[in-house]
Amino acid sequence: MSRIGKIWNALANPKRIPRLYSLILGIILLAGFMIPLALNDNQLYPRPTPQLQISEQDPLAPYDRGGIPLIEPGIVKAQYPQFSEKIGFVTGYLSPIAWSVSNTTLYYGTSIYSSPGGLIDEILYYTRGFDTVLESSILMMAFVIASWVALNFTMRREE
Amino acid sequence: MANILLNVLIAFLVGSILFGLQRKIMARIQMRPGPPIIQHLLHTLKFFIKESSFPKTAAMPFYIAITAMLCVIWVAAVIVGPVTGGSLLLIFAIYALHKIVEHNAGSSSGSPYGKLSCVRAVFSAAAEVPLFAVLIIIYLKSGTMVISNIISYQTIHGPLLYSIPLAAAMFFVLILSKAPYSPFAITKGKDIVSGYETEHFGLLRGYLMISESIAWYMLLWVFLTVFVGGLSPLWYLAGMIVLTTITAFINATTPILNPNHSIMMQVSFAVIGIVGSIVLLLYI
Amino acid sequence: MFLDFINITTVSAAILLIGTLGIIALPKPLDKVIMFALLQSGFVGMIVAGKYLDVAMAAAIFDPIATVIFLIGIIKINEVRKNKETQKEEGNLV
Amino acid sequence: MFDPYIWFYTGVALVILGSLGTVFGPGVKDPIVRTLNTEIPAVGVSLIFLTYNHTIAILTYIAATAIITLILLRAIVRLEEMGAEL
Amino acid sequence: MDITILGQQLLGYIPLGDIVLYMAPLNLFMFVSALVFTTLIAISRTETQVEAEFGTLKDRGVKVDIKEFKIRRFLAIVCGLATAGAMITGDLFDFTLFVCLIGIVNIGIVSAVKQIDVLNAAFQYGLVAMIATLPLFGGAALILASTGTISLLEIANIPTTAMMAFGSILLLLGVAGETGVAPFYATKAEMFRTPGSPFLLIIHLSSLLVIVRLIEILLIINKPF
Amino acid sequence: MSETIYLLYILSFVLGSIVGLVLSYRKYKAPFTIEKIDLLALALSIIGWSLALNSSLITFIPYYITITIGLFFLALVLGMRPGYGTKETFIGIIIALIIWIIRTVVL
Amino acid sequence: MSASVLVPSVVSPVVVSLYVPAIFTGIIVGLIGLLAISYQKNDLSALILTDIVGIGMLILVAAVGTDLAESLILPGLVVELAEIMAISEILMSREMRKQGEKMGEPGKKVDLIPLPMSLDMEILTTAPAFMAIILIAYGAFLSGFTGGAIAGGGILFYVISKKIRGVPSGMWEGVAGVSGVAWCLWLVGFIIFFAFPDLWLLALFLAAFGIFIKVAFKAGLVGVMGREEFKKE
Repeated sequence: MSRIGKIWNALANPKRIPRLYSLILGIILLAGFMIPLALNDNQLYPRPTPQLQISEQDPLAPYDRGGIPLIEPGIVKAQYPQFSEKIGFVTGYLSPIAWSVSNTTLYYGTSIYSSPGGLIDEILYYTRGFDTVLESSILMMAFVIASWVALNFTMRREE
Repeated sequence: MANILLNVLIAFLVGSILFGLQRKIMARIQMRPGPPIIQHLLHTLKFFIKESSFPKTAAMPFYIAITAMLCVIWVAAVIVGPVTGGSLLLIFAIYALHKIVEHNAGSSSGSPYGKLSCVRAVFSAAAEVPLFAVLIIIYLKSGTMVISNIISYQTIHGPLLYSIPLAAAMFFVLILSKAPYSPFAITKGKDIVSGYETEHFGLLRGYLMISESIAWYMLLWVFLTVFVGGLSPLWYLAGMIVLTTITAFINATTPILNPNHSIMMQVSFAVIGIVGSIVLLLYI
Repeated sequence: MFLDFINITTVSAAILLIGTLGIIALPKPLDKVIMFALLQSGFVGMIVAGKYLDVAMAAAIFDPIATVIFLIGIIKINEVRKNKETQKEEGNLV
Repeated sequence: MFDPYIWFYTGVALVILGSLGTVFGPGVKDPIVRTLNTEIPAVGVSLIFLTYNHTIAILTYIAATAIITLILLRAIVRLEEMGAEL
Repeated sequence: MDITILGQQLLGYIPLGDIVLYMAPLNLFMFVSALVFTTLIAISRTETQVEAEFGTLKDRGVKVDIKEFKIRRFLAIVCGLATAGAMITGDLFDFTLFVCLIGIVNIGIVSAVKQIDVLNAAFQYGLVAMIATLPLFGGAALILASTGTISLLEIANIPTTAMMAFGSILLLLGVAGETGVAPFYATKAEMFRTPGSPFLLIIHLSSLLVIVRLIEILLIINKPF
Repeated sequence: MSETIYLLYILSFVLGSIVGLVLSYRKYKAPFTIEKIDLLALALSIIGWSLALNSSLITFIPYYITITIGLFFLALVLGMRPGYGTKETFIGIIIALIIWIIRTVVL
Repeated sequence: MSASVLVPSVVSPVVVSLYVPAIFTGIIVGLIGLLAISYQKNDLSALILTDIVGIGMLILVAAVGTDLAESLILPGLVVELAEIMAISEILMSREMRKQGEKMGEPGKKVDLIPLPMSLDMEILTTAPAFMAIILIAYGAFLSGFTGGAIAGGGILFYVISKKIRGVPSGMWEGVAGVSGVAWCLWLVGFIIFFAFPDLWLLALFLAAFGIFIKVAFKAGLVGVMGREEFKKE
């Protein structure tokens, strides 16, 4: 009993907790090798085979999802299209700079689609916009914490 | 509305009397005469005519609101449970809130005893794991989370007490940990005066005691409903008296444990219970 | 043919692996930074093989930045350690 | 169709070798060496992103790695400066 | 969408694109109580801890100073809102993000204090929270891979596979790590020794409510029949 | 409806206990010493327990009223100050049980 | 190009065939990191090793290989970055307090050895402005998270290599304030998206540039933090 008591007491030491946690997690991850894992190919927002678009010399590769800017929406397989009235319009939109870039070079698809409009914006700001609110809130909170600690405690100050 | 009021009143009165009964039985086991059964109820009522005073160090609106919250959530539990037969998960959510309120009633006063009780309450949050395990096991067995459906499941298949006895045992440990003077009642151990209630006087203490009585009644009610099935009120009363008597026997004969040990003991019970229940579910 | 295997992808892969082994095996931080540059160049080569020029560009710009950050850190930490050594020696002399 | 497999398995090799290096490699007692070693799995994971054509993720990850490195180095230098015993 | 989740009739839903916030009685109850507590915190003062001094018969009051009070109240309110959000979200990934936000804010609430032991506990808790991102997002990703969706309303109709069960176990561990429940509670209990009761409430509140909500999610993912 | 009745029972029990406590403090000044049986309490206890357990014997009053009255009386004795009323309660229970057995088993 | 090439109805078989190896890699990496942490005594090393664990998580998410997976990687990345930042600060704060207590002044600041920055690297005198301009311009073109991270990297690099010592607190507050305003802009963008879908273009630009400014400035402030000095007024 006293030995169990000692173990119980040791478990209450904060320094041991991350170690214990990672050990338990590691053991459970091992189960992943025994479970049949397979990718269900019927996914939301599927994308073409890797390198397919770029080898077909598509200037918008690898994020081309069709559509004509401001006229016709692109093709997007979202979960609830009925809740997103303008679905695909964001995907089909190219900002003027992006448009001119796409006409001059074949290999700048990533940049074109990172600039306003495009698939990632569709997902990040429209169909799954709430996620973006959260993730940038996480960043902001972490920054608030870090900068508060830094300004008040850890940074050297010249009074 | 009248129904709710009725049930709340019943819960309060029966809970108080059960607490009194528990004290009486414990006293008799320890060869003392003990207070009358009605004592706990009188105690509660007494606080409503005492003067209320507030410590200077308290965190102000919070300190008062927290007692009201405790009352409100247990009234809500009565509404979910006996009145409407709603979701079991909801009752457990209420129980989780109860833990939080209990812990912050302690810390908001600024008293060192309350603080210790608060830290211990956080410790004992670890003991809520069996609670959630119980929920999952019940769901796996009966396939529903709604109390009225669980009752009808039991009328067909017999009480769950026989098919998942380990889950019932885990739940009983939880009930035990809520009983005053139990080996797991570290938040209200006499080494920290009255735990989280130390700095609550008058009206506030009255509210705390009312909600504790309702909580005790509700816990027993949930145990009887979920593991034995729908009973007539008389049988509920009998079951509650039996459970209270058992806890009284345990409490009277065991010492209070050290906080770490109390938690780890509960967690160990939980591990045995969970593993055992899963084995039982798989092979029987 | 054997030569068929020599294209930008395989060469970059080879550079990457050499860089990896170098970073792991060499114990001195400054040597590691040099091997890190090798690793980065292999990485840029890989992206170029994928024909994503803009990504390669960004990677190429961030490569020196990461290196400089490492250099600053290493120089600073060396200085700190040296200072400590001298302080200790002074303490011994006193 | 051959390239993605090379990227992928190079990435896998880099990630695994790199993390092993970070954990057991020579001289990892020195935190700065350990931080340098974490760059290898970072490159490996970028290659895995490249296989799946997650190019925007690569761009972000490259930038984020630089920032993470800076943060870690700042912590290492500060702690060393203080002479902290961890 | 006329759906019952775990025998509860849906009272309504708020669609934000693919992320649908849904309100069943359980979710609504927890949402409201999280908001009530948040309001309480926003309007409360902090308590003064009284400690006995060594050597004399005097007492010493330990207070939260105003700068610390402001930042901690801000973080506590954010934590309360995040908890409220986690209660009604109908999207698995959204839930994990809320949990992450709660985790980081919890660390922040205690990081502003000055006791070394508390800081140590906060750091260790932070380590656990960081490690926990692996099972948290990994579990969600495994569920996404095996079902092709991360909307709980859809997952409720998909029969359970071993992979989903594995994913949900990882999810459980992830949430346990992020919110610091048993048996990883020790880091948290240490943090509770610092003054500032209303802010500590939210740490505890968020973890317990999130666990209840997680149980609901686990039951939605793993169907026994 | 049935819940109202149970509330009634509980209330009468509580009231009985309180009244019993107050009266017994008036009556006995010394704590826990008297060994002899209090005849009044004995009578009340027997009446109370018999009424509570055998309400169906009295047909001209609704059963819940008899039980309520019975509970009030038995609580009066049960709720007396510590040390008093125990023996009386036991005798009351035994007599009531005997009546109950005669009523249900024998007849 | 045909629509089926642009957006297929199912995930491509290449991705499906790579799924199991990818997941195994993720799990192995996670395992290595976790087991290393579990016997690691040094807190700082444990912090660095969590980076490896995070990489395992990224692989698990990326292996799904859809657009959704990619947009889920970004939060993962951000969370990692954010938590490392906050936790390393706490670690430093803890150690400083420990040192202060050792010197017998509980709660007071440690007197650190003043360190001259003796960095005479060529790259730090000529390159920063140029590189920062390129990165900020490119980041502005990209916008969004990615652009923010890239431009932020540029600002960070510029700030860290500047010669002036001691960052005035006014600048800090100013930059933080601008990023707060950007955050509001971007939230307004979201609300427009859901409330008035017809104005999606406006919403798109608000959201994209709001988040760009925010992320970029935050990352730039990390650079300020890296300079270690702070001039309090």
